[in-house]
Amino acid sequence: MSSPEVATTIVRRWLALALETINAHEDELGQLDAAAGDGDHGATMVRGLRAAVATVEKADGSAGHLLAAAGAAFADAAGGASGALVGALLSTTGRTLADDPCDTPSVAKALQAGLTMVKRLGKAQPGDKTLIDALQPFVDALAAQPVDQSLAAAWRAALPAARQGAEATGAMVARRGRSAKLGERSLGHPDPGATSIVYLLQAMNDALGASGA
Amino acid sequence: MSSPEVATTIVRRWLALALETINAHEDELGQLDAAAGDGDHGATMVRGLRAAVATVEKADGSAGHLLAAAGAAFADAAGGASGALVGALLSTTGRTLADDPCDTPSVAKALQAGLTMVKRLGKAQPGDKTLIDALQPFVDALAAQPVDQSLAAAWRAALPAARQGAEATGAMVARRGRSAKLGERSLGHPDPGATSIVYLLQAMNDALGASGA
Amino acid sequence: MTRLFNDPADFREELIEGFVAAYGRLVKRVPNASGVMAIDSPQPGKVSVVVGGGSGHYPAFCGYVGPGLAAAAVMGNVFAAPSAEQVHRVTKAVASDAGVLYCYGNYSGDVLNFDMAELRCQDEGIDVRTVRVTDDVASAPRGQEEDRRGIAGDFFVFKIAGAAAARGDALDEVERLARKANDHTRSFGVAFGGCTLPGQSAPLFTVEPGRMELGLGVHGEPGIQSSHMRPAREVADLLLDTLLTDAPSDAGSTVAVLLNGLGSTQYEEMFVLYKDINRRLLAEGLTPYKPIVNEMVTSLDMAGCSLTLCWLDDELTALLDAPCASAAYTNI
Amino acid sequence: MTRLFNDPADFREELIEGFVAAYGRLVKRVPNASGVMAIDSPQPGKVSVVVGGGSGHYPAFCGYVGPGLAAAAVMGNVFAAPSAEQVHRVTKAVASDAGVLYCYGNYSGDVLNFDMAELRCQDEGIDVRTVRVTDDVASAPRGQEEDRRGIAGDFFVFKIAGAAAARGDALDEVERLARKANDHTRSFGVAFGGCTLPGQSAPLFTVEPGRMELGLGVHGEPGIQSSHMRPAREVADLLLDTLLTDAPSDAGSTVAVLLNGLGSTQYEEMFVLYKDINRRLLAEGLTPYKPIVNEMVTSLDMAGCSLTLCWLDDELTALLDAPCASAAYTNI
Ligand SMILES: Nc1ncnc2c1ncn2[C@@H]1O[C@H](COP(=O)(O)OP(=O)(O)O)[C@@H](O)[C@H]1O
Ligand SMILES: Nc1ncnc2c1ncn2[C@@H]1O[C@H](COP(=O)(O)OP(=O)(O)O)[C@@H](O)[C@H]1O
Ligand SMILES: [Mg+2]
Ligand SMILES: [Mg+2]
Ligand SMILES: [Mg+2]
Ligand SMILES: [Mg+2]
Repeated sequence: MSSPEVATTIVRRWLALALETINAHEDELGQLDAAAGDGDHGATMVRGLRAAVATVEKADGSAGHLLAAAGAAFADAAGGASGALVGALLSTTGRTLADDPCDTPSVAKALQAGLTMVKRLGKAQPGDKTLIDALQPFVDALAAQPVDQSLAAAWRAALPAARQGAEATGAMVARRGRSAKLGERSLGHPDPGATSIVYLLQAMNDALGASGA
Repeated sequence: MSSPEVATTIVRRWLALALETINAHEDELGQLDAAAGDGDHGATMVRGLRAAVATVEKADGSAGHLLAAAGAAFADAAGGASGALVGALLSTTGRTLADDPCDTPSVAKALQAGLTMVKRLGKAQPGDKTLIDALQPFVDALAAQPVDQSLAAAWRAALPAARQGAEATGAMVARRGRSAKLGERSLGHPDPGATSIVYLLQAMNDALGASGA
Repeated sequence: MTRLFNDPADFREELIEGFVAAYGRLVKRVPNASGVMAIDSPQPGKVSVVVGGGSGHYPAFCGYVGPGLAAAAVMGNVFAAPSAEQVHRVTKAVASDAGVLYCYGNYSGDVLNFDMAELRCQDEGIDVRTVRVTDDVASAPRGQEEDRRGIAGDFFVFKIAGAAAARGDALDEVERLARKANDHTRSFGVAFGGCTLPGQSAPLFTVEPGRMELGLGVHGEPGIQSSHMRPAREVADLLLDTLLTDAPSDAGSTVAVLLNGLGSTQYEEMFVLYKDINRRLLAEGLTPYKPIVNEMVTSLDMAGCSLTLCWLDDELTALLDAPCASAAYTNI
Repeated sequence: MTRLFNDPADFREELIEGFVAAYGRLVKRVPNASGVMAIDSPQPGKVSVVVGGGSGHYPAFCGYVGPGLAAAAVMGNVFAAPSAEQVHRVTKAVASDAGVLYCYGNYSGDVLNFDMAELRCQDEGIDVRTVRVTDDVASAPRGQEEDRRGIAGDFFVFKIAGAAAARGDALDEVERLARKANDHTRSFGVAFGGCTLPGQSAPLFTVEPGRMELGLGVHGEPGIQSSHMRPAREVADLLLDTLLTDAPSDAGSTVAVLLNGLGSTQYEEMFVLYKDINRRLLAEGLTPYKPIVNEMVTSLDMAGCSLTLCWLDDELTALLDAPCASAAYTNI
């Protein structure tokens, strides 16, 4: 990525696009959550992203700082499990990134830290039918990209791993979170949180693509 | 009517037939009541008649006494406006009849007393869209029958007046009872209480017809 | 819709049994009658307030029986007034030397049966008086207040009458205060969906989606007007516009407030609505006194709510504040 | 279905404002936070019990804030746990020198957010402990009690914790008693119909007419079994069979009982059901202690109910009996 200014622009554009996408899929996410949970996942994500967008509009600083601020705002406004976890993902990723250049290795490392925090907080493992099943494959795939590849290209290359991970949750039985109580009833529907992660990563892909970064 | 025994048989048969008819029309009566009232008229009448039937099955005495006992049981089990009024109609009619022979003049006189009590209690007048609009024309018509006519024949001759009276309530605006509060909304539906009265009088007609009295 | 029952014909009896089984620390069954009485009733020298009406309105009526509130409740079948026979039996069980006050919502069936019981009791030498609750402004125009039906205003009238009785006021005075409470109380309601009688599978009435009925009765008696659904703040204004136009002539500036849920309206919604009601009350220079947002007089599982204002003076305030205990309302 | 709102995005904020406007005699708003605190909190030397969770369950959670009960409630959006940030702010507002006990239903979102706030508070020197309510036997098998979710049992655990705190017990002791209350509490529920989130027009889930879902969660999480609708007496047996099989190992013979309505189940139906529950309890040699038949932890306008038993000993009974005042529950 060429410069800190471009990076902050991308963070802002990403969150705006993410809000747009999630907004458009709010009902779908709610219905996925209703299948075995409480149906509020779409509304929760929209609330969180609205607050994140509003925060980065007003905030200054590096991309890392914006992300950290967005994560705090997201967590507070969203509430619920996904508020805490997606919020922590953003905050930890942002804090780890801090003022580092937004190249592929730094971003991959920061996201790895974010993922670790999500696992520490939520105590879920891959295969538990949570957002981790989309996030972990993506983070692994991103880390496996050539270090000198542009972030945009690396991101695009890693995205299918997230999609496949989310899709695979449809065949899993929930072991964590609200829907874990009655595992079998969650079979057949992909996990709402994992689905959201794909939308978020897709929005970043679009933001990076548009920037040509 | 030939004998006191026949008369008590007819009262018992009447109540059994009345219960059968009202039972079959319970939903219809409920719906008529729901149009402007609270929808319970069918259930109320069924409750009252069940208790009345049970009472006369066990009770002894003249037709008048049976009717009086049936009225008290009806009022208590039915509750509501129709419980009080139909109960009072039966009780007062029965008490007035007492041990009198059940000929046309005595029965007409007793029913007249019952009607008067209903008007005293409920303070409704003809045209207020209540059961009085079926009852009063019937009582008047019965009183107008030749004194020496059999009760069965006189009853049959008076019945159309009740039917016409009940039908006419469809074009009336309620001024008494639960549906009076919002008069206009009651337009177009016949009064449930007046409709019940027709079923009761019809059942007596059938009871009298079967007895050949 | 009613799902939990055995034989619908036994509904009233089973509900009374269940109520007494649950709240035996406050009430007991009136022997051989469809009613419950407070464990401490009758009390020599104290008026007994007897309330009642059809079932389907819990906590009205049995939920308000207990020390400092009603001495007894006569319980009819769902939406049917109790018979005069039952009113009479319950009255006999709780009548004290100080007399009895009947308090109930003004419906034809209740009037008929309570009046018949009152006559019978008078004949037997029991001094019985009656104050009918007539708070629903939708049910008759101004100038015909005594023709109005009683809805959630029941609560304030029962509470004030019960407190006066518990304090030891004479029957004349308890009657006067109950009547005064009623004269100072106005309610108006909106409904969004119907209720279903036990044993029935279809609701008594329906409200079209996206619409609301104004002034609909607590038994589904039709409303005075139908309107499209509006935001909470407009519903608040609509309720208050109607009530304030109808304020009693001697209205002060302090009002007891009850925002009452009819059965399936969510508590959370009612608080959202109350926010706008409160704002408007303050804007009108009125002081809300100990507001209640709760289900106090329901209509089976009807969706909707009503707003009740009771204009207070010192005398009424003291009675509202008096302690009481009952299954549905405890005040300390 | 939710009909009364302005902007669904403001639902939580408006409901908090409305709640505080109505019950300002018992609670006040926590400044700059989504929560309410008791007017008498914090009290030096007394533990503050902080409850909370998503909205949509009124009276849980704000309805239980007041003297003798919870010191504060943190209020999330409908069905969403409050954020750690809000939990932290509310905790700061009510933390006394005696420490804080968090009490809430065991859901992933609540655990995450309360735990994060707890860590933050600990870092700031506030002694915070946590007791999660895990009463719903349908949500995990025996032996995995700590994985169960919390439903209507919240009420007993909050009441007992609040009473211990009000009495002046030290934090260790308040925590022990809350945990003991939870260990002695079991709930099981049935649902007949879904609930609708504000701003949505379709219910979160539906139950086929004539059927019921056993063990369905208070947020519509699927049940463990679906059955045809049965007479009340069979529903009573079904609830009790399940609960009694799961009785705590040290169960005595006195049980506090809560028959809890989820929102649109009629009170009358619940009393009919309670009649059969009471019969069965007595047949089992159990003594029901001050039963409650009411809406204590709802799920918007869901149709259904749950039965909670809390096996008592003298220690727990004394705390259950202690006086308290709150918008939803007053004990004298
Ligand atoms: N312990 C956990 N670890 C990881 N992800 C979790 C955990 N608990 C829940 N989630 C994720 O959160 C999603 C649900 O989010 P949401 O519906 O917004 O929250 P809630 O469960 O509080 O209603 C699930 O689909 C899952 O992906
Ligand atoms: N004051 C009255 N005088 C005469 N008839 C009345 C009066 N009030 C009600 N009714 C009759 O009672 C019928 C309603 O009966 P029902 O539904 O059983 O009682 P409730 O009105 O108590 O629900 C009305 O249709 C009407 O015929
Ligand atoms: Mg959810
Ligand atoms: Mg009726
Ligand atoms: Mg009726
Ligand atoms: Mg949630």
